[in-house]
Amino acid sequence: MDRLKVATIWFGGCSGCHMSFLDLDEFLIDLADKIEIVFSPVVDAKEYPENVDVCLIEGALCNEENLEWLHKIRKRTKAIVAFGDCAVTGNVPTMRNALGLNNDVNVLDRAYRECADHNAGIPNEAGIVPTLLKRVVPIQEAVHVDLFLPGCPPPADRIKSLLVQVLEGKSPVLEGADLKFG
Amino acid sequence: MDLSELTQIKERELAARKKYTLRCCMAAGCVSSNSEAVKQELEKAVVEAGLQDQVEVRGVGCMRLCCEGPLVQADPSGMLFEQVDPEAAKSIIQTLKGGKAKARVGDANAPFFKKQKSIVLANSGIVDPERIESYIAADGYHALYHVLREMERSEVVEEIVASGLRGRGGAGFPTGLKWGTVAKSAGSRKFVVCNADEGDPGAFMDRSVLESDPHSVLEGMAIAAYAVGAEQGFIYVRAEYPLAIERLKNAIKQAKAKGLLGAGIFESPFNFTVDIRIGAGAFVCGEETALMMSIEGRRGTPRPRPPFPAESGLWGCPTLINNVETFANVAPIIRNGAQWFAGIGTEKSKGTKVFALAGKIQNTGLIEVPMGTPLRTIVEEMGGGAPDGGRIKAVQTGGPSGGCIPADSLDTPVDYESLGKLGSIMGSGGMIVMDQTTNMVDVARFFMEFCMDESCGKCIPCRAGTVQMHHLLTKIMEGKGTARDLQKLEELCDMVRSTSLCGLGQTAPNPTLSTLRFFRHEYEQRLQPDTFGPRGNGKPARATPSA
Amino acid sequence: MAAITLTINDKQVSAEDSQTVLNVAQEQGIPIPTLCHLEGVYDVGACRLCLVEVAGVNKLLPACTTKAAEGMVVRTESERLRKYRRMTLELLFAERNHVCAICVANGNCELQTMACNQGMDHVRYDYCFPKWDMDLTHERFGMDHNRCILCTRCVRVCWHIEGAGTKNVAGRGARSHIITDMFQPWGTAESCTSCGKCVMACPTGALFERGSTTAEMQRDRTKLEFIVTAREKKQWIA
Amino acid sequence: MVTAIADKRQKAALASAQLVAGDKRYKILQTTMKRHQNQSDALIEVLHKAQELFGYLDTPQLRFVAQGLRIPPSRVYGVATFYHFFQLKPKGKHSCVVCMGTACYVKGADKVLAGVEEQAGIKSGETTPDNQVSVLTARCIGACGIAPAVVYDGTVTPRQGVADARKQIKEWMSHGS
Repeated sequence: MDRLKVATIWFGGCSGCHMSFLDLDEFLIDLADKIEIVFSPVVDAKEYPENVDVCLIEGALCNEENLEWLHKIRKRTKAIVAFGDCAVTGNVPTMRNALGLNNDVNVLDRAYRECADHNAGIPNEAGIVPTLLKRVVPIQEAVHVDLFLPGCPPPADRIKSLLVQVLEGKSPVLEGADLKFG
Repeated sequence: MDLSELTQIKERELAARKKYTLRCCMAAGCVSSNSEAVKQELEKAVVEAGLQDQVEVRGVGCMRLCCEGPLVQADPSGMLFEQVDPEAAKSIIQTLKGGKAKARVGDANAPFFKKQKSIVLANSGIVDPERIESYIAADGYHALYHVLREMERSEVVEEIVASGLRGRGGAGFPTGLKWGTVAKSAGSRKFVVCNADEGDPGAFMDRSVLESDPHSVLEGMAIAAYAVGAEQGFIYVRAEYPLAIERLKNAIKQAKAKGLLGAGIFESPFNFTVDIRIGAGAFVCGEETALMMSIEGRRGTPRPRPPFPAESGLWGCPTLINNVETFANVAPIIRNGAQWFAGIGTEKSKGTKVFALAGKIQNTGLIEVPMGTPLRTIVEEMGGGAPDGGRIKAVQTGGPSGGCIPADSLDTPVDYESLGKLGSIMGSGGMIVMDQTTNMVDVARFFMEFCMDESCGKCIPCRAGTVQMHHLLTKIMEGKGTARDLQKLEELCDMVRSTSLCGLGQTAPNPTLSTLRFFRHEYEQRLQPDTFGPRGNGKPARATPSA
Repeated sequence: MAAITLTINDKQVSAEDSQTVLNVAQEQGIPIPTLCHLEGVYDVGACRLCLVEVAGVNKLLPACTTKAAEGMVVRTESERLRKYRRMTLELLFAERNHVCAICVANGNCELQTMACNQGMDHVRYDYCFPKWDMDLTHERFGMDHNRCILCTRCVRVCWHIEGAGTKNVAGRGARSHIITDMFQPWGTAESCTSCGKCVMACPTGALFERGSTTAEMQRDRTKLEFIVTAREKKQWIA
Repeated sequence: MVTAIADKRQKAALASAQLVAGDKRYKILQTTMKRHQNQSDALIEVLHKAQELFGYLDTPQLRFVAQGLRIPPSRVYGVATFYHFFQLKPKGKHSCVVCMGTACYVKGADKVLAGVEEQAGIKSGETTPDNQVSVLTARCIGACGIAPAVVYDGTVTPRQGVADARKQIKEWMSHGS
């Protein structure tokens, strides 16, 4: 039997959710028999393949590149999981939104000019440094999301609980201790 | 004051009437078109023509056809002058002697006037609102005398019950039932409150009544106070109505001076004083519990009912709250009897209703018609249809709590039940006509913005729900919405309606729901295709393995 | 005071006629969600989470301000109520900036807990991302308006229990906000007695003790309960 | 603690007395409060009076009222900000209130407002930097029969088009310079 094709991606976030995924420890070995990681920061693939079964998306939508990827992923993936608080609610990355209409400019100024010790200047290279979105938003504001796994990060056992249900062919339901923000 | 004095005032007033009267509209609409100068010029012209003994120039309340103001009408000929310029005064005086006026002569027999039936507005445009004698000459305060000296409290309540009068503020609660509850509520202190916080955009009936016939409201309140056992009344009126406030203050002063307010009215043991409380610009204060908070000097936030004001209202005392038009109906009912009133209107909606006709319609102004009059009669015959060859598309009633009635339902009789069935409400009486150029999504967005701005912020569904609904409506209006947004909007409408604390939130979705019901295609035309990609089935597992 | 019998979720329960439906349900161990109710201060019926269905009444009624009555048939859970409760919570999360991950109250927050209990796994509405400030001028306490849900518990304890009246609501609608005295920095509010009751009462991380960091803020409600019991029952024992 | 509170009260009373001595308008405000027996219910009436006297409400006035009616300052501020009618900032020399009621709206009040805002260079609720003109909106002034209506310096003016409104604003602004 084919293994389940699983992808993970990291948008605007701290990678903590991926770390938590790695905290699955020995369960990762069980998983290796059942799933194939076809695209992820932890594997080498450069292009997002077609016909992916599940994609775990960490992070909020912060820039044009995130958005482009997200639409590509949506087209090539059966089920998208908003993986962690940043993907589900926007979380910490959205805090720049409260800086007002020009927050995308302001936040860069603050980071690369005001706080720079030397070489102050905003990195800018067309086609290489993606433009920031006017507003950071959770991923469900742009595409259909099939499953939500909140938490900052979601602890390994909650990730496991979700994956087990997925592998059993169920529509995962997160309840009680499995559902918590923050 | 006793009956003989009252009769004397009336007779003296009638005896002083001159051969000709020129009634000059001094309600806010005409005042803003310079009717004060018209009146002054008319008075001057009378003196110049040496006709002081024959002609009286009388400032009166609203003469209804506001769009053609300033209005002047001559008695006994009934000739109506429209858009009168102060310079035309002299020529108008000359018409009394057969001359030709340099002002437009209107048709006083037009359906706009002839189809009206006046109870509440009977004195409007006839009596001088600034002189109590003028009101007394029109049988004013006679009902109060009758009630205080010849009726038991319970009889008064029974009379109102028998008349079938229902609240004119919007919901149409039976007035007699309310009075009965307050009358029965235990408490040594009770209050009567007149709700004159007419906040619905597009409604100006209450303003006109207060400006045109303030004493009828005072008399109605006094009768109500006697019936329920209250000695103190409040009129809560909007600060936006300075002329109405001024006339009310003046009316209260005159009534006090004549002993028609105060202690031992008509030599009975009944005392009644009325104070004016001026609102400060909060639509939500039209809601009765919020209004009471405001009278108590607090933030106008509503509280859950029960307890109803009839049991626990101002300062915890039983309180009767009725709207201006409701009180204005009281004295005529007492004067003419409950049966007379019950004979007008439909089975469940008795009497007449005053509407403020505005928007895309030829004749804008005030009309009073029997309950059950078809909308078509009002907007087409009386209102004269849409101007500039336009086509009527919908009629909005009930303001931000009401709905839009589409043109194909114009044969609906105007009564509480029929409007309710169409997803609208009678409301306080604003009636805004819309033509084919009106965008219904924009109308819904306009009302939602109103409710969002006017939400007091106390309960979550109204405070945050109106913000989200407004956001969704704006999105759809701008062509950025999708079918998902429309679905979210409808869900929110249902939720906000069912869970909000007060009437403002509970009815805030009405304009949206009603435009969705009758003009859904206008929403759907604006929707964008969904770019959200395929919706997964939430079952990514081996049930659907990849090839 | 008379004994009455009513039915809550098909269970016959007895109560006193002065009790509210919420009160009776809590005594019976039947949970009804609420965010604005606080034991010891008057109820305002503002959060609308405690709405219940009562047979014969076509409107939903707030359990916190509805008096229990003889023969009343109450339902505290239904498909419809769950749907509305979840929507109410989503509206709250979208209204201001609630970032659980960096909140002092993370793990001890009534809003966070209720969202999970009501199965809210995400918010369907667009977030508003308003700009709200934080007031850190008081030497002991802080207020972060981003986390405020306007339940007015702080306003009520400040007036009803402490009698100071330092806090109140200013503005209206979505721009409503909690103020101290004349909308001045909390640290300069003359009427504040620094009693901290508002901090104890806050359901979220909006009011906190300075110096506490993420997930450290725990609230001691027993102090409030103690004062209320002492006042109402004249029992001065903790 | 008790002495601290007494101290605060004394200080507040002293501040109020100074205001009354220094400004006749405070004296009138004080009389208004007395006429209402210094009852807290009269708060809105008193604020109306204060705004009539001063043109707007500022913190010293609000504190004075709180002291006079013996209610917490937070409540006075809460009430003053709840009602649209109360202005916490000084208004311009001239005011232009565009009615945004339904009848005016369907007859193009939104366009009138946009024209006024553009002409004055400010948004509704604001005052021009030279303090000449304040632009405001109203939630229906009940002049629906003569829509769209605009109130210029307190005078209701019927059937206003964009050009009429712009002209008035232009005139006011040119007088200021």
